Amino acid sequence: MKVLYFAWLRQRIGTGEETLDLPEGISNAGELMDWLKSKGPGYEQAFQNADAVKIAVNQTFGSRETPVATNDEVAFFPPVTGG
Amino acid sequence: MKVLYFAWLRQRIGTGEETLDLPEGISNAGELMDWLKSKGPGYEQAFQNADAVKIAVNQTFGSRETPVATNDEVAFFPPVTGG
Amino acid sequence: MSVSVQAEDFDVGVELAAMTDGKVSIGGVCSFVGLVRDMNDGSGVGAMTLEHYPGMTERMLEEIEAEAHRRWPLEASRIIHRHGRLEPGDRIVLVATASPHRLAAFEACHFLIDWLKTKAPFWKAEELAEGGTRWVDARQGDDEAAAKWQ
Amino acid sequence: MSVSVQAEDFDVGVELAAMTDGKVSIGGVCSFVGLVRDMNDGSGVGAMTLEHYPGMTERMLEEIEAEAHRRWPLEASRIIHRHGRLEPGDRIVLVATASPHRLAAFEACHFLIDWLKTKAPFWKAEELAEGGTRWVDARQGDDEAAAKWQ
Repeated sequence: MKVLYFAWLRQRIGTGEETLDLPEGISNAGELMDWLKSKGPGYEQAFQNADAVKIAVNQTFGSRETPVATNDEVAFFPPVTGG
Repeated sequence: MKVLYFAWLRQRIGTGEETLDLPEGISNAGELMDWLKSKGPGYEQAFQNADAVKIAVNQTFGSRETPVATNDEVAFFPPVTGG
Repeated sequence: MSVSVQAEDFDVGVELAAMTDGKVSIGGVCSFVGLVRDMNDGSGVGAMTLEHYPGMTERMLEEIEAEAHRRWPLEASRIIHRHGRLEPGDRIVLVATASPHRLAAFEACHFLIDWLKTKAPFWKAEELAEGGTRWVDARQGDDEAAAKWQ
Repeated sequence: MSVSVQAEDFDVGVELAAMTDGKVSIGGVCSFVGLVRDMNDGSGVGAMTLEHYPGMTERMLEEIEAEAHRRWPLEASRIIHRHGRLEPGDRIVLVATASPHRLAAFEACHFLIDWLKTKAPFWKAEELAEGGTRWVDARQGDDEAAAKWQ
């Protein structure tokens, strides 16, 4: 599974991309986020306000309930500010 | 007094501009239009549907009631179609 | 604020860049370019000639532009309207507005073209495919569009 | 329909001309160009860096553009969004629409920029005048503007 972080999530976690084995018992993006939060202080800080974190699964906007599987690309980022 | 005609009024009257002495007893643009209408068949045709004729006095939109005087520039034209 | 009435074509990129040059408080520039269409009211159109009222045209465009600046917080604006003979695909008109805020830029730009359509003294004569010319009729839809901004 | 995500600047005149080239049924082209402002939320901004999500960005811009074509009778459209470091006055984004009818061109163009602002994965980091950088907060007004088109 490829996990991507953008903007201040990337900065707090200290990387923009990592490859992980899908942890046991995790079936959706919300569970993945909760699991990531326990990986270290940077992750904890990045995900502390879960409401401010947007989720995309395979480059499509999703939610905590969106299913995730081994070969998915999951991204976490703040609300967008382009344009 | 300078009188200007545009678009199909110009074509029907056969000129785009003429200089006239303000005819006696004429004090507004509507009276001028009625007087011009009697000047010949081209004028009559141009002014036959008075509702379709717009009026400008000194380059400002007016109406039949707008006063006209000796040194004014009075223009008659159809509804505009630019842009 | 700047108004031009000219026979020559214009370069939209150059015009928009000139509007914003050196100004750093502009968030957005909205523009509308009107083009000659090949069809109008169902008849094929070869080309058209735009007649106008020199003097009054510039005056009305300046009034319309000033009204836009009264209504919206604009940093700059530009109006160019061509006259003379134009062919299908040719540019006829440019209206452009620059504002700190995009909604103001959009509304003011839309206002400029809607009012110009009913208040600037231009008249189009179309060359018909079957020969001859025809003065274009004013469109009721244009009056309604302009009336929205009263 | 055409989407570009690039570091390079663009020439609005060239882009708009390419959209309409050879098409004679277009009555109007509406465009919006977003620029870097020197002020945002009251702090002076020196420059900014735009980060984005390569792959998803293009995909979202294409979806937004396709939605505009479903809703309005468009003959052509164009979206260009820059990324990387930009300075005050620099162009950030171009959205443009071409339609036989000017109201459709205006509405579709406005729709494109409103949806892009809330759906395209870009993030701005401002360089502050006092040093350091700050991630720009999403604006509630942008959400409201996008919601109007739901």
